[in-house]
Amino acid sequence: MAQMNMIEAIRSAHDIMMDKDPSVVVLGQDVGYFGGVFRCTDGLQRKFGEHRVIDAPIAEGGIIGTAIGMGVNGLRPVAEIQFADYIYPGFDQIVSELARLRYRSSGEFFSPVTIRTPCGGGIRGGQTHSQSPEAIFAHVTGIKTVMPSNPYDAKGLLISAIESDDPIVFFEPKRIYHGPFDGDPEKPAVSWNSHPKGEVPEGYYTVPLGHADIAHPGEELTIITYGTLVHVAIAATKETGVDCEVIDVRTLAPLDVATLVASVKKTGRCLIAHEATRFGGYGAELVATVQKECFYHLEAPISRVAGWDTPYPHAFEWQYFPGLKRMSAGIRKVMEAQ
Amino acid sequence: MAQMNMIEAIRSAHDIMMDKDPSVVVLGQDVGYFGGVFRCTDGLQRKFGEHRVIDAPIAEGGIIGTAIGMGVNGLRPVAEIQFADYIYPGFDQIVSELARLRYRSSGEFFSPVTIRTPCGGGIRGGQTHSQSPEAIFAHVTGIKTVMPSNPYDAKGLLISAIESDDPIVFFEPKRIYHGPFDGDPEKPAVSWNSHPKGEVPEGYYTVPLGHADIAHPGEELTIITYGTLVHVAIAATKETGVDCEVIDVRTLAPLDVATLVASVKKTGRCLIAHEATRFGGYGAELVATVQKECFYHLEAPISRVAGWDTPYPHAFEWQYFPGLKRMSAGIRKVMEAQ
Amino acid sequence: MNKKSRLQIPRPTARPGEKPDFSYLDLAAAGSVDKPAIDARTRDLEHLSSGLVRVLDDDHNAKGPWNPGFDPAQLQVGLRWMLLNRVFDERMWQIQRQGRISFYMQATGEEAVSIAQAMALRPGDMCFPSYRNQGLFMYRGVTLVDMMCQCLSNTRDMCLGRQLPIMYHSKSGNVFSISGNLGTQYPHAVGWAMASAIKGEDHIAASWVGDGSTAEADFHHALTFAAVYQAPVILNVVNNQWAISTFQGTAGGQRRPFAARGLGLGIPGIRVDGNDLLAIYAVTLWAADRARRGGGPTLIELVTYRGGAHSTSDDPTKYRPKDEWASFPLGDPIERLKQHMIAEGHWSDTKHESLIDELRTEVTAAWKEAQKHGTMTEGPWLDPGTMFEDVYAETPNNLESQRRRMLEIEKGE
Amino acid sequence: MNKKSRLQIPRPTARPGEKPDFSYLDLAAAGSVDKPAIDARTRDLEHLSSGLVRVLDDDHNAKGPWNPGFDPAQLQVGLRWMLLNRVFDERMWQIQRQGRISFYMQATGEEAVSIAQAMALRPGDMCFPSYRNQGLFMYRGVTLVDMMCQCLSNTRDMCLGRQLPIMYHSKSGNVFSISGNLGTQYPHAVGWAMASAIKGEDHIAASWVGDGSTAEADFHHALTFAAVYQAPVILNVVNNQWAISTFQGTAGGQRRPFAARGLGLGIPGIRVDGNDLLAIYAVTLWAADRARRGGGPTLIELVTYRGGAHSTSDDPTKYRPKDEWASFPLGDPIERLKQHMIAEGHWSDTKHESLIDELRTEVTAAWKEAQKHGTMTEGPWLDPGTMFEDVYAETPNNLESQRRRMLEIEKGE
Ligand SMILES: Cc1ncc(C[n+]2csc(CCOP(=O)(O)OP(=O)(O)O)c2C)c(N)n1
Ligand SMILES: Cc1ncc(C[n+]2csc(CCOP(=O)(O)OP(=O)(O)O)c2C)c(N)n1
Ligand SMILES: [Mg+2]
Ligand SMILES: [Mg+2]
Repeated sequence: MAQMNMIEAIRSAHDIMMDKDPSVVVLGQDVGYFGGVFRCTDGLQRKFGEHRVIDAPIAEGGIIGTAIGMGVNGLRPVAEIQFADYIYPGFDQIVSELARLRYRSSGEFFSPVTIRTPCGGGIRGGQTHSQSPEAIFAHVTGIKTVMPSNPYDAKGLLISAIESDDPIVFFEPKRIYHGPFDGDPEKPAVSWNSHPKGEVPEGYYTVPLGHADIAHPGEELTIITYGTLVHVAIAATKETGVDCEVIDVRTLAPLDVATLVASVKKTGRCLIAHEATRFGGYGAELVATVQKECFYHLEAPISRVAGWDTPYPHAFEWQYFPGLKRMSAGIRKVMEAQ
Repeated sequence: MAQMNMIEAIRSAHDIMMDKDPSVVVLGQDVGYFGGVFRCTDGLQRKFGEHRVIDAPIAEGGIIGTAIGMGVNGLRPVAEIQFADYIYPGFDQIVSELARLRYRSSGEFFSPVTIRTPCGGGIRGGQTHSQSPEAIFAHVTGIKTVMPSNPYDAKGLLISAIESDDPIVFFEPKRIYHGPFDGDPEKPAVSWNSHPKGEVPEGYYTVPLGHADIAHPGEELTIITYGTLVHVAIAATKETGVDCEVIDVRTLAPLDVATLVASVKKTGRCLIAHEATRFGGYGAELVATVQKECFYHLEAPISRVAGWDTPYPHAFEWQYFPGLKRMSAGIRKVMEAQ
Repeated sequence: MNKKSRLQIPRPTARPGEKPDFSYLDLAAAGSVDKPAIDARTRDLEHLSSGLVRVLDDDHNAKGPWNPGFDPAQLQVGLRWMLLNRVFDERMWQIQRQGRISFYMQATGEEAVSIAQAMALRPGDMCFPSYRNQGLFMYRGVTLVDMMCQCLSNTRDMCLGRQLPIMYHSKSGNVFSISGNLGTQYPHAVGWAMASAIKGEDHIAASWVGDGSTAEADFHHALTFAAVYQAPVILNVVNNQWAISTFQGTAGGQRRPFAARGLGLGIPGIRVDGNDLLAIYAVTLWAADRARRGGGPTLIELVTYRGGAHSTSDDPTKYRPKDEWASFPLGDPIERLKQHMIAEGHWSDTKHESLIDELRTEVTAAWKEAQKHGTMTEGPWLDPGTMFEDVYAETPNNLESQRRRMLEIEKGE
Repeated sequence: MNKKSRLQIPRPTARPGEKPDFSYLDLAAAGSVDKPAIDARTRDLEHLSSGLVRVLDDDHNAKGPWNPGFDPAQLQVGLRWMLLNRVFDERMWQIQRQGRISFYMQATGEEAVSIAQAMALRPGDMCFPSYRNQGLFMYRGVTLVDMMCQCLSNTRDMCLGRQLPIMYHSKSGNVFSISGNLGTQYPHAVGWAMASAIKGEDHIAASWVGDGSTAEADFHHALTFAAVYQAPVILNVVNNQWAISTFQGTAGGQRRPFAARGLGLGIPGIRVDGNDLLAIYAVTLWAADRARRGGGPTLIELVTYRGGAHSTSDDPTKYRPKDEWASFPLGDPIERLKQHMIAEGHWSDTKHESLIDELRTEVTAAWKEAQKHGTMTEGPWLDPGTMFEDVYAETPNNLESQRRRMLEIEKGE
């Protein structure tokens, strides 16, 4: 076991898979010689050569489009999109091609591309370096949408993603690359060093896709969330003194309904949280699923804590970010409801 | 008053607005000389000239990108994307530029582009001529998302959209271009001729954005839907004999919450229906909103009737399409629940 | 707005009711364009993008440095497959008109493109076609019955009913799955070719788009990546003058030939008579050899004419002169090859007619056979439950339960 | 995979620790490129895309047909604004390093681009800048205080706190709002120019992207639409050799100059010394005149060097030689203009130093003033409630209630 932050864990997943499987190749902007603007691919080109770790032109559509072709020719491409905010120029290739290739060719062709991309705010990135567009991908059938919340899961899920024959969009909440974040920007930064989920095996292991994790067990209220907000939810549990069960969805699609439902049936109350814009966000699907399955167990309306329905404003990052205050207020509200 | 089908109504909206406001221009693939593959712009180039009705290259991103620039320079562009399935290459320009221009420039710049695009299945179009991607747009703040279900609304809403200083994505359910459709493909086609909503004033009028319509009043169950399924819902009301209130959302974002909530508080039961893929679909937001606002009035879980979580298969169009059978089954299920 | 618009609007030379006018087409005499060595420097190839490589001249002789010197057997192969393509298209068009399939698209007038290029490529080379490349599938071994079954969405449909007619694929034939979205296959071909290079293999990739589709982003991405990594790929632009109702000038074709589109990235472009099987074959072989030896991508513009409607949903008399095809200066690829073979002395009208008869019989037989696997109105039927498969490698729970629900509803439960 | 990869990977000529090597840059002597008439046919302009228009020679004289013949006052204007740009950048960089703004990007070494082009355009012409065009905003009347307040996201921030530092806009100055998404402004400029033509006005548009950004789809869309409709627009590629850590070869710059990218669409390209204020001015004026008279778009490649880090988040010593800029054969635009003015006899080192002092004082004063409107740590503060405005023309109900909720939570309710 080693102590790793999320960046190191992600790098390690690449390293192990590239060692294990010569068909794994990496491409993206600045990923090669430089090792990526967040350093997630640092050292890989030195080790595996510039034919397997490829600096790409600034064309997200081209990166994804060529990655699809590589996948069809037997490679297992891992493509980095520098920020999730810049994935949209590749959207057509993802939706119309990557997601539907297996289906439309009745399984004859497929392309096992993994698309990694840092998402979320909290780093003063302003509206074009802070977005969380996961809802848009979770709605697209044929791809799997993943978002880890800690180094252990990041590595294990990324290895699963690279090994999967399905296309994966793998979101990395950049606010917690270096340490967990409880949602209070005033507090000093914490590192993954002292966090149990910062303990990461150096070798190969997987965390299976399609399984949610109970990040914090509890009895009174279920908080369903993912990414950075997992840590905020746990902190709010402590702050409010409410015995919350915090569920980390991890794989957004396909969704592990059973784990959510079991928890809400037990607690009778449910709060859903994400950083993305609320309206039409992924949380809506969680509400819809939970209310359907747990209707007769619910003692209060399911509430959502989410980003406001505005772009992510640079100066009001902490007013926009659903931090500790909003999470705690959300918990109290669901608990007060009769 | 004239009898118009939806195509004629849409054409009339263009015609009136181009007459009224010389800054209105139309661009898109095949929209000019030919009048559009669905004929929605037929005759406009003859009347207004090829400088105002412009045949564009096959580049949805370019059409939307240049339309934005035209809008910034004082024009009011109406861009046609030939099929909603082909809007994705323009997605980045919509999300990153059109939707956020006003915000990021604190109101100094904006571009009043209306993007029209036919959506939905039921015409044997297969997976790339049948999609309903409205959820993806409704989640993007800064644009308004609209989908009419009949000629009267189509014309009135389109005029509102063209006049609006906000960017609009205007979905046209192509299955009902020529007539309403009750969801049973075995029945003979019906035209708008004999339908009250096919009565359309020839002149200028508007249907305001942001207002849902009660398409069919009822007391026992609220069906919230839009587009083609409005007609299926009304037919299912008759078929099941359940006294359903059918609400046509019309403007998907921003959503007219008050109308939905009032209805569900009255009926105590709610079914949500759309043609798009269920998972993460727009219906999820409707469920989330209604359950939150009407929790204490709900006598049964809110149900969704929607497209399956697969691409739209050519041969199984009628198994995929949430038609009369599925809608009726959905109604019965919600009515049976205690 | 009182002032007069100064926007320049491209216009076709003739509209319905007007006399067809192809004066805008830059032509060249057969044999007049030189054939550089395949390792020529890119900058020495620029002129090929504005010339027009032709082998068959007006007197039906094969001429010049690009003449591949086909023997009679090779000529027969070319003619046979082009004819089969045409006969098949004619029949399927009819069948659609009878309401027995939902949709169809012909390659009428453009058959030389797919057939000549399929002949020039090796079986291990991968093709990324557009919807007008049915000839590639035929030549590469997909049976007529299989193609018809795809169009019928029946129990033998290779797509299991999921795709519109004509959206074929062939894994064993190395022809990629056709997409409804224009141009998306272009970067796939480049990525496939990059992978081939990475693996140290000498297979190349080839892809096709129409003149109109060159405006899409994927065209640019493909060219950029191909140029940057010198991918072993052939990028073909089939300039059939029309994109539904929009003529090629709206994609910029009036300014410079499409073959020139890659010059700014250092990609050599060759403009070739798209109705001349021999010229296309030679140019493709040249580009394939160049790519195989590490010379990187070539962009080939095939100048041809869309002889029929865009698709069964289209009515071209609304936007172009009815008789435009007849005036097209590069003629009909089948007729031209036939006349050449007659001129060469080993073909005749009679032989030609009997070949057509033979192929018609073949197509008729295939249609009979295909229908046994189901039609739009009669069984056997595909199991609708299959629509939930292949969304993912393994069908997840939510899709399994949707499948059950769907089958219940179908049974009226 | 046993075989050796044949993929070709572009490589910069020098990495950290290696000797800078600009041998790859095709240069040309000042005055050596001809200046065609503005109504010259496009095909007669092709050579301009591979040449290098230069006016200032190594002995600091202005030479050749492109010499705009600036009088001393004009030279002063050019120098002053370039210097102001540099002095401003230096100060803002420092300020970011002190943690007083969150982010910054310099135009160091590229100042001639914005200043020369701003001088050549008319006030009614619309600019669609990239993030390295701060000089355009300065020249077009945005005050230093306003620019600083934007970087501070304070109460006077033109963006109301919504954008990262440097993402300025100026409606009155006709400079468009900067986007974080690379290249998106390019089709906007073309659309704006099309609208100008449609309205019969003679304003033109201009836009800027970096070498790396040419790979994006929007570049292709802009060129295609500009070519098809002959939009009155100037499309600039600022080739500063780097795109963060990626050198211009990865965008295809090693194969052909970026100025050649439009040739295949019939768009003339001019490659110009991007560190030569006089050459840039002349080329821009030429392209602007051509566009205004209906001659359509021009693509200008400005060959320069990114003298500093990509942004305050970047460390270029990780990927390029430390002293690369010092070896750049086209030098520093400010130094070159200064030497020219000295050579012309109306400038001196002393005058230069005192101008710098003057500008520093101006910047210092502006910074003092700017901070009065709020800093990151001290008030006054922008009202966070404003974050719900301008999402739409009118704020809808859901945003109003979110605003109320946000304010409640802020107040601890
Ligand atoms: C992304 C996308 N946009 C629009 C369409 C609709 N469409 C189908 S074919 C076609 C014309 C294509 O013309 P061209 O590329 O010249 O090919 P051709 O049909 O002439 O072979 C259009 C606009 C589409 N299929 N995909
Ligand atoms: C669509 C998009 N992709 C990626 C990025 C991240 N990014 C910001 S600047 C940059 C490099 C741009 O290089 P270039 O175009 O040469 O401009 P320069 O910085 O040299 O002026 C990248 C990759 C972005 N902002 N937008
Ligand atoms: Mg065509
Ligand atoms: Mg650069």
